[in-house]
Amino acid sequence: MARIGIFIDTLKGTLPSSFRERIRTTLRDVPEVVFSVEEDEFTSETFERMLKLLEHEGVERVVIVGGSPKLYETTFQKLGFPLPFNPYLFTVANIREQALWSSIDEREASEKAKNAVLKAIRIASSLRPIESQTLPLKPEVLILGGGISGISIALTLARAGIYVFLVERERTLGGKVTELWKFYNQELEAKGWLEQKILELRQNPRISLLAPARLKYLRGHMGRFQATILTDKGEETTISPSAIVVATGYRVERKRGGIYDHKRMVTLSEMEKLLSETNPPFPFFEGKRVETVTYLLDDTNEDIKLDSINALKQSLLLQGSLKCQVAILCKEFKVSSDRMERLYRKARELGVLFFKYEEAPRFSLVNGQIQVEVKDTSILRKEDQWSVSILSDLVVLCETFLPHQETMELSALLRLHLGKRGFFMEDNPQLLRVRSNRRGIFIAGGCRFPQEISETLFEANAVAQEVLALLSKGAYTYDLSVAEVDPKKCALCYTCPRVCPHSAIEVEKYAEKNVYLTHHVPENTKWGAAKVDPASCFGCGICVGECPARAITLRHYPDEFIYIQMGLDG
Amino acid sequence: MKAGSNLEKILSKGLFAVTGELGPPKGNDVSVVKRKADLLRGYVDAVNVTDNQTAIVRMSSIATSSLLIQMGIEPVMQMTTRDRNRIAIQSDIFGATALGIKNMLCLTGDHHTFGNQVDSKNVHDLDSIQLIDCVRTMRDQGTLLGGEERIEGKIEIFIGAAENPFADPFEFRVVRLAKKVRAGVDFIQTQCIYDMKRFKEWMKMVRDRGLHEKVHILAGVTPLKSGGMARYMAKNVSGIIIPEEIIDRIVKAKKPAEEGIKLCVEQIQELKEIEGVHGVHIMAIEWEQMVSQITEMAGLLPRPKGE
Amino acid sequence: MIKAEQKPMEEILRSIDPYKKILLSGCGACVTVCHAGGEKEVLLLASALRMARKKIGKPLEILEATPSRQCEPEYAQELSELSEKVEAILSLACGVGVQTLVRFFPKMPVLPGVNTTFLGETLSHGIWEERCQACGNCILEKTGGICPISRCAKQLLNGPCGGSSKGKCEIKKEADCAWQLIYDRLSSLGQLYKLEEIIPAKRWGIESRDSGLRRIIREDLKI
Amino acid sequence: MLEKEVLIIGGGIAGITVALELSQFEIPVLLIEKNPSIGGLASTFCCKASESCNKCFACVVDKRIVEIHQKRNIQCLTRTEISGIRKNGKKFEVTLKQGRERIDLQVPAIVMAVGIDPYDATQKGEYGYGRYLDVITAKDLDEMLRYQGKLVRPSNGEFPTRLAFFQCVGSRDESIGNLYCSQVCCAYALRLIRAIRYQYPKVKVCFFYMDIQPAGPSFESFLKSCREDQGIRFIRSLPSKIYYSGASHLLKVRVPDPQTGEVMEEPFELIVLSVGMVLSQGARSLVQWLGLHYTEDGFIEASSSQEGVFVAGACSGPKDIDRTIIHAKGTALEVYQFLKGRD
Amino acid sequence: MVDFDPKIIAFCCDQSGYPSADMAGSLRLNIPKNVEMVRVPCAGRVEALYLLKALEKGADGVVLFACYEENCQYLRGNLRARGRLSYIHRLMEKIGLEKERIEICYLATNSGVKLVETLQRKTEELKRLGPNPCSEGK
Repeated sequence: MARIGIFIDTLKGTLPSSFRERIRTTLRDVPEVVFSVEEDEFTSETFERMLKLLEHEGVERVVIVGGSPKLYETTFQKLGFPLPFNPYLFTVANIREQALWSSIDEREASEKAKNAVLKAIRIASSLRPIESQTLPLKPEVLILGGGISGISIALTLARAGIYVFLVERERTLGGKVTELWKFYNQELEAKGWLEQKILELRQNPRISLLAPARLKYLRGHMGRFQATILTDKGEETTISPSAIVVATGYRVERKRGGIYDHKRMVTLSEMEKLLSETNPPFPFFEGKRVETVTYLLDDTNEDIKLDSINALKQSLLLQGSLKCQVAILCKEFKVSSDRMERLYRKARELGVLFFKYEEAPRFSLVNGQIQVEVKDTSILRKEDQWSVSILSDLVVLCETFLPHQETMELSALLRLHLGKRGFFMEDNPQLLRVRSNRRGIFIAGGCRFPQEISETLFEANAVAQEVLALLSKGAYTYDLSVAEVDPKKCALCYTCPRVCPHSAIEVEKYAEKNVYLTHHVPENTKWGAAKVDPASCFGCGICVGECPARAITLRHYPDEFIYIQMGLDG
Repeated sequence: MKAGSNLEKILSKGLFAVTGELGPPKGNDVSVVKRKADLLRGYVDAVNVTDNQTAIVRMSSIATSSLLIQMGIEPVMQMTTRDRNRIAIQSDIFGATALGIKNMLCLTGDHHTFGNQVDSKNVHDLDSIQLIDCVRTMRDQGTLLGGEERIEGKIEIFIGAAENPFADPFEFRVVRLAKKVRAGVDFIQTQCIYDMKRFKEWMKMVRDRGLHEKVHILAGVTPLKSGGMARYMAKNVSGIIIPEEIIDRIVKAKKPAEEGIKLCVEQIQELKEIEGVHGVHIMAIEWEQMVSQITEMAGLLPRPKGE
Repeated sequence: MIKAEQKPMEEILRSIDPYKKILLSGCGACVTVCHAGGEKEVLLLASALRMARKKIGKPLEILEATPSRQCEPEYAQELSELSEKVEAILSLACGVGVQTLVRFFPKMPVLPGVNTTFLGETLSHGIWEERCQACGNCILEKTGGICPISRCAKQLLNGPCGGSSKGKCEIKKEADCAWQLIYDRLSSLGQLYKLEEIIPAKRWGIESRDSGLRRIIREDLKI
Repeated sequence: MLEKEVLIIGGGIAGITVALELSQFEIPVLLIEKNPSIGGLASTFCCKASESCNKCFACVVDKRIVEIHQKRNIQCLTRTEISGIRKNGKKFEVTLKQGRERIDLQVPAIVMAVGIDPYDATQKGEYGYGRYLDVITAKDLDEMLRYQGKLVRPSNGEFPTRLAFFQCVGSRDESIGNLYCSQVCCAYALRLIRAIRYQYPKVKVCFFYMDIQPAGPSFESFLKSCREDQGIRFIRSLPSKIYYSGASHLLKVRVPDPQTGEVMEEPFELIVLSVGMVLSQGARSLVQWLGLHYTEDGFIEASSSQEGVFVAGACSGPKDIDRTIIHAKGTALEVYQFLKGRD
Repeated sequence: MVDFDPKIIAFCCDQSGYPSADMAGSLRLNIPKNVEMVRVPCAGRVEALYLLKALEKGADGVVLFACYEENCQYLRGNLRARGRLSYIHRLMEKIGLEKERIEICYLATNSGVKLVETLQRKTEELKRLGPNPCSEGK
């Protein structure tokens, strides 16, 4: 029979003594309880006293009767746990939040508390120690994608002493920034800024650039990834990075068909090229002077601010020094980036016209120019809302932002989840915009959500910080509070690798010793079975419920604990 | 001469053949057969007798065909591989030829889930091509399927099959026809035609392979009674393509029935000019009375006597 | 793998109505893979049956066991000492497992808990589709690896029927026409010539189940 | 004299994130907060989910507050203010005031994460915030939903059925000199409306706005579902004045009728002002001590001139919670590189 | 039967259900006394078997608290839980148990008020439905 020690936390005296008295009476007639001691506060001194008491009484299991388990988990981790004692041999009976405070009267409170304490004792008697393991992490990172995110992360990590493999599909680096002419909020030439960064990257000894090349296979888990890279000359190199950053960017597609193919219909990126041309300097378009330019925004995607930023930057130049008349048609003008409101007011002072529409405007060709009719919803009277029509030399369209074609294939290769519109990473706040669903793989930049460069650089820094935090200590220590597959019962039905949200389970032909399953399986037995990678497992237990052969157990949370908490003997 | 049937004589003389179609009653009321037969007598060279069409239980094709013989009309007995295994098929052919039936159409048949006996077990021991091969072996080699058993008596039958140029994959349809020809089919009756362009394309591919000399092709037509019928057939009957303009023409017509007949006659005239089409097969199911008017307006009368 | 689906609950309840104590046995192979008869389903069904019988006042006692397989004599015998304590066995194994138990428990009623449906492939997790009829003489070589006998509604051996349109079978709009798949597959392999050759009538009576009970005997293996 | 590697001023989500990320580098951190508990403005937000999560990140803040207590090398001091900072040589000497006690601290790096205050709506006199009890700010509504869990009119405790939301109160407004968009209030207000409409389907809402600003990857589908919701009326004009009629105890607002375009008066039982962001006033003295500069919009210039001084979170410019966390992670990286570069 | 006190088992996901229960406690809201709070790492940890075993062994109702969609710490836990619940509901219909006895309710970390309201509503509902006819204890 397990010997259990009880520590009653008076929570700085807030638990009324009568309430604690009733707890002690119930404890008296429980055979397993060896001693029950009251503590006012858990400090490092209380730990020394506790340790001496535990050794003296020869007690292996401890129940803390007090507040919420979350409170004790935090204080124990903060105070540095009494090391010889395995942290998983502690359990908590929550008699403050879920008994004392959540009851209408004293009687109900003590009844709930008694029930909680008895359950905690029964759980305590079947607690099992959980060891912790350390996974060495070489300071090596694989970055997929040589756009602005990939470059800035590579530079940051290389400066911090991490060896970086940068794999880029195209021959040149820079991605979308190569098409950028000027920044919207800094007087800086984009090309020079990018050239300087690429130069610095090529010279850095800790960055090995593989371009044009692509990832062919990926096997293994964090710390032991095996990535096979295929270069354009057909050679295959295999590297073993400890972490991977996906920064493959996005692609844009232009509206086609009918009047949209007309040469006077240009896209924002084409307009950017026109503006940066020197001979003949804009505003001459095919030999003729451009008088009026119309921007059509929010036609394709309404939650990306990039279009409004580029449109405003270009129209300030067109209306200002180039003396053209600019009209901007939009559903909602996006000013929610820094200094955009000031630029928006400056544009209006210069004479740029803004119209708000809901129904798509109508285009027609009138002697060489494009006539744009739009129903301006900001005009109050309904009848004359259709009165606005603009004859313009150039109409600038916004493009649709889409994930690259290979995203589907790459996500299958890396076993990553995709969001609703096919971009990487579902829109789940718990991923904090940088983490993927697998441990050790991070996502940065436009391949998650196309944004303006300053936002993308912030995100790149955040990803660099996550990678550095992971690799700076050279090892990843983790508790074996993970799932474990019993190879004898596994029917090899592939349910768990499909269902595991973190892709931490694989069916192994020879699941040699199933990592930590020691007691009833003879040494180095060769079995075909599903195997959980302990470092990548988050301990959520989803696979346990899905396994048709009930072959998986969660080591720190077996069925028994749940049946005991349900108040039914399982 | 393979069977000496009236249809065979007309076709072998190179004349333009006309065949009709008759659905046996959902019971044993012989007067229904008589009524429909009288409507067709003299206007067509031979009358197809369907075999439990769309898997709806009707009087058997053999019985109806022999009734037609007694009424002086030459039947074309249809036989599907859905309901009978090879034993039943060969014994039915013995019986049919004994009763004087000289034409036969080998079909796979509609799936039983379309009919009124959905729980039945479908047989499909043979498929249509294997059925053609089996009948040809009985006729030319005088043995049963498998080749050893000598047949007491002589099997004389003019073998036909169906073909649907409008089903997918289109390029394969000619290959399937070639397989049927190699299996020994003598004449072909196609699915009802509305998409003339696609039918002409198909005929061109047939001619490229020289199949039009090896087999007599009869083009199938069905007069449309109403716009509703047109839309129903276009949507529900798979393997039939009715172009929009034809549906609109029928729907917008003041008298859709007459318009349907007029369209059918125009189609027949157009089909006559196509090289390789040796006849027309008028499928006026439950509208047999219009066959006389159609053949008359299309100038197909009087029908030659196949001496 | 063999794919199966659990029988409707009313049917199971009716079949075990006369008994007060039964052995509910799952099988660790095919029915586990298709989530029809593994240990998880055994425990779920056991709990549901006890509750159903408790509700109508006829409590039912259930022993649960899930051997690795039920189609091997030795595994079936694993259940023998449990079977002495019960009046009937409800087996969630496929048809093979049920009948193996019958051989070893002659005086014990053995009731099926699942409907064995087909030999199938997993399209995606939780979706299975029929692939093989076990017809005894495989013609996959002739059709580019797609079987018309199990995937064509009319089991045609010589090309699509007249009802195949836009690649779909006329009988079930959501099902692909097997011969369209064969045609596409052979054209991608550049072996369309295989469609020209007539596949002769299949010897159903000799090869397939129509020849009556079939048995495979390997003299070299016999003990 | 206390010795620490980094001092983080401000216990909001920005300060917490910098502290958490630095603790992963085993860097001892001191976090000070002037309020009695840490979590800042974001820890008073309620959950704004309707059928599914609307990505307001409030629960992420709650989780991170719990996480911070678990870290060994983070020391939190609440109810603490700074009374003076002097720089000598490489280190800063900081004197902290906790109630009556005085603590002296020497620290090589300081992170400014003082965050923002919601714009004081009383300054917009014509909206009558402070005078009429039923005119509240979005922050008040949030706290009401979080702590009381039900929607009531502050004046008489009844259940309001007609609500109005005024956007851009205190931002994009030349008259008070706030020439910037606070970037978050549109999404914040719409999420509140969706949550309320989901929980109380009888409530009808009028949403007065200039331009709806997006937030995050699935905002387009979120906005579409808001537009399809019959109970929400989108009106693209900001009323200038709120009238209170004592008789009917209702607030009246002049609104253009969408069909005819004439202006008519519409009664509301509760009006919520989506207030913008301004730099928290406690920051004035700190900026001066640390030699930082202001941006045009009155926030703190992020690229600091002084060695060892860093800025994190919304005090360097309006941000919603997820971009604050990302910005704070970037700052934590800069602090780590600065400390590592030093030795 | 008004005096009948329905026994409810509440599976609380450690990311949303349990912290909300703690928050309800700190807000001094009354959690009905006949509720057994079961702490699980994630709603996805709750097997279909536990739901049935709960009813079989004497509970009158079960509430499964999971995170809102697209807010699950483990990304798929709440969706798998919902799938298992629909399987159990089909099973319960067949054996004559009302589907309302087992319910899934979505919460976030800070929805203490919603948790308590759901439990109170559930208690009333179960009072109307009456005791569990199939449980062993009775």
